[in-house]
Amino acid sequence: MEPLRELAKEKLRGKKVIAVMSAKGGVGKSVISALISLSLPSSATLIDLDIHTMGIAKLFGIENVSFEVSKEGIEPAKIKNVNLISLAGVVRDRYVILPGRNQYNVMKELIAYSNIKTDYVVFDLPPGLGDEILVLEELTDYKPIIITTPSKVSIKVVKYLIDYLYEKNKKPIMVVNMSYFTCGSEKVKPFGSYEGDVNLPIDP
Amino acid sequence: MEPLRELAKEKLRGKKVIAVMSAKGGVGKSVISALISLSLPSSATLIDLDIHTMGIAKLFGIENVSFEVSKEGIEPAKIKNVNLISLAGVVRDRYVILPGRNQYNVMKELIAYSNIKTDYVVFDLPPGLGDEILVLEELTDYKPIIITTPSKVSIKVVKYLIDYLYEKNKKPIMVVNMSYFTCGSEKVKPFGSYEGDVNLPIDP
Amino acid sequence: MHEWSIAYSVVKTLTDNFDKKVLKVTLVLPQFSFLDLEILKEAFDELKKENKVTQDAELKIKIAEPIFKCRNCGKEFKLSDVEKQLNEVRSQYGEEYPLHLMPELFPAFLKCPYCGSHDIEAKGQEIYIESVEVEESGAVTRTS
Amino acid sequence: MHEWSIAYSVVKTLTDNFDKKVLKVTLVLPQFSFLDLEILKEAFDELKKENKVTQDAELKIKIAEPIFKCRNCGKEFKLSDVEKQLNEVRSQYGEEYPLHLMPELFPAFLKCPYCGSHDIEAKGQEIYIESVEVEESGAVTRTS
Ligand SMILES: Nc1ncnc2c1ncn2[C@@H]1O[C@H](COP(=O)(O)OP(=O)(O)O)[C@@H](O)[C@H]1O
Ligand SMILES: Nc1ncnc2c1ncn2[C@@H]1O[C@H](COP(=O)(O)OP(=O)(O)O)[C@@H](O)[C@H]1O
Ligand SMILES: [Mg+2]
Ligand SMILES: [Mg+2]
Ligand SMILES: [Mg+2]
Ligand SMILES: [Mg+2]
Ligand code: NI
Ligand code: NI
Ligand SMILES: [Zn+2]
Ligand SMILES: [Zn+2]
Repeated sequence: MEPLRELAKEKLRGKKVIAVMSAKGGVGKSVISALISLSLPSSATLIDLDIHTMGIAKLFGIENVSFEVSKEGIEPAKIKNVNLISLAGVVRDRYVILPGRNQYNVMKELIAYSNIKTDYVVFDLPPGLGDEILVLEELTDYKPIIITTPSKVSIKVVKYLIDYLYEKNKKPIMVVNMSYFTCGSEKVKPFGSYEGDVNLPIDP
Repeated sequence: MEPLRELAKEKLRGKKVIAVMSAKGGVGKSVISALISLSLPSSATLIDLDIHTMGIAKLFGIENVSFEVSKEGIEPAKIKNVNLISLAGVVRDRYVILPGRNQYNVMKELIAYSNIKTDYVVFDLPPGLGDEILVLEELTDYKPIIITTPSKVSIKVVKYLIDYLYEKNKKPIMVVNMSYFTCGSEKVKPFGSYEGDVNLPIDP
Repeated sequence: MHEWSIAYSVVKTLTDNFDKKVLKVTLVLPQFSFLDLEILKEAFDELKKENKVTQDAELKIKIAEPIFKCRNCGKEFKLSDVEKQLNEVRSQYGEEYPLHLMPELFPAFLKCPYCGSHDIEAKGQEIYIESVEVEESGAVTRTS
Repeated sequence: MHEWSIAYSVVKTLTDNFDKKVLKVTLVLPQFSFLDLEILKEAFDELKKENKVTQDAELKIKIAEPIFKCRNCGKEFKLSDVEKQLNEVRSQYGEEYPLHLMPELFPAFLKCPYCGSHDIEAKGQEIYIESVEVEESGAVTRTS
């Protein structure tokens, strides 16, 4: 029996869990997870699963702040309605090089030891098709939000993720980020054209 | 003794090995590795280590082509002076979900079983700070080229990689991609400003 | 402090998996997380009271010594071989230092003492319940 | 065809690591890569001729049967339990199919027969040299 796994499951039980994902990097997953969390109707716990870049902590400017640890676990940093959990709160601002075989357990530990009190939990995922997806699917039933840009490569890569989720009977919401920028009165589309459930401009 | 590891080392022995890297995703690693390979003075083997996105195969439009396997291993696809090796040549156009603990060995197998004949070998790395870096550093002495965009998050993330390489006594070449785009006669910098060894515009 | 979370996870795992009274539970812990066993036991003894399955359970703790292996040079080493490195991390971060809270981060903080590689493995450094003894007509041991 | 690469890697590993004549080498192979052992032996017997260390070496092959374990549901299973899945992959890709060439890709192509998860492990499915016998005054066995 693995008590940590039970604990991680328990932390997410009965919550509304959203996973912001995209097998492609640099499409705006972190920016958009932050925006989604900030715009939810009640408090949300935002958990940064990108353990190498810890981008969420950087977006909120707390990459060098140690989180408190209480009887209930790692205490999130509070920004408006967002309770933020990041590995940065444990290791601060330093590189985390990690063999693949350790990644699953680090993500599991981060979830298991966090104090998650809110109804909404938003996960910001790293790029790739690896343990971040497997760990989430083993711990909870999440709602996927897939981010892509209009670029051909990104769309093809995201297709893999959609195929995979389809196999798992999950229907994602599609967000197309960096669709266009405004140059004078024109909409310029440097990365190509593609329609999603939501289309966002460059520099929102 | 691990014969596959010996084989992978042997394949890279005496070669000029360049690793195009950045812990951050979507900064242009794949596009730039392709451009670097195409512009080298002699033939180059370009090996796509991003086993989840297989972006290089997509850039060259061969994501659904099976590579031949000869007595000397997986035969690269030839495009001008570039000999291209990608997992796409083995699995074709389908998702590759993979637990972290398998990633190192898949990359090692890809290198060990490829027919590498050229003097130059260029590796396109996935984002992150994981097995892709460890496997390369265990197999060969590579020259790092780090790609970043001018965005704050990307620069901070790339700093981790620089710190890590510094510990390993490696001095990278810095490339700043998507520095600016030209709107009329102005240089617009949507992602901020940062000077590297090389600065590239948006849409090169 | 997260010893309370670990104690809670053990109580929760027991109540979820057993109906009969648990008499004894053996928990295996990684050595280099340097968990505070007194806090852990105190927390367990506090939390176990809340239900019948665990209220009389005794917590037995085993510390698993890591055997590290470097994937770069192939050499094996022990915790004592990286003690200096470990102490530096502890003094830099204080009590709730990263490997205390998240032992699986060890390759990010420790290097092979022979070749300097971070590509190191450690066998058996996960927290797990080794065995559980429940009350039956006679006492029965279940291992998982 | 990449059996030639494997044969080459064994010859190379032996010549790099031994000075004395190798009499016998035992190679362990993963089962589900379905390597062609005749080609492998033929390739080895061809390539070993090129140097003194290996020219009289006999290649002994052991096939390691995988025991799969699912990290999602915890169940164990055998190759025969996923045979149908495996045959589908083989018929889709033909001779040089992905798990033949790169056995470590198995979680991408196989699913747990109980819960459908791709998060599966398989012990002992790496290619390795189990033992080497070299010529001494008397024959000496080295294991690595
Ligand atoms: N709509 C947008 N317009 C301009 N810049 C954006 C937009 N969305 C994201 N970015 C920038 O793009 C970069 C990548 O975004 P990020 O959220 O870190 O991507 P990911 O998490 O997918 O890797 C960051 O520098 C971010 O500030
Ligand atoms: N200088 C540039 N101008 C415009 N688009 C670019 C530029 N460099 C890269 N891109 C686009 O940005 C996206 C990410 O590039 P890619 O090479 O796939 O990044 P990475 O390999 O780092 O993830 C792709 O759609 C690519 O076409
Ligand atoms: Mg991100
Ligand atoms: Mg990953
Ligand atoms: Mg890429
Ligand atoms: Mg990775
Ligand atoms: Ni603690
Ligand atoms: Ni073959
Ligand atoms: Zn070492
Ligand atoms: Zn299963």
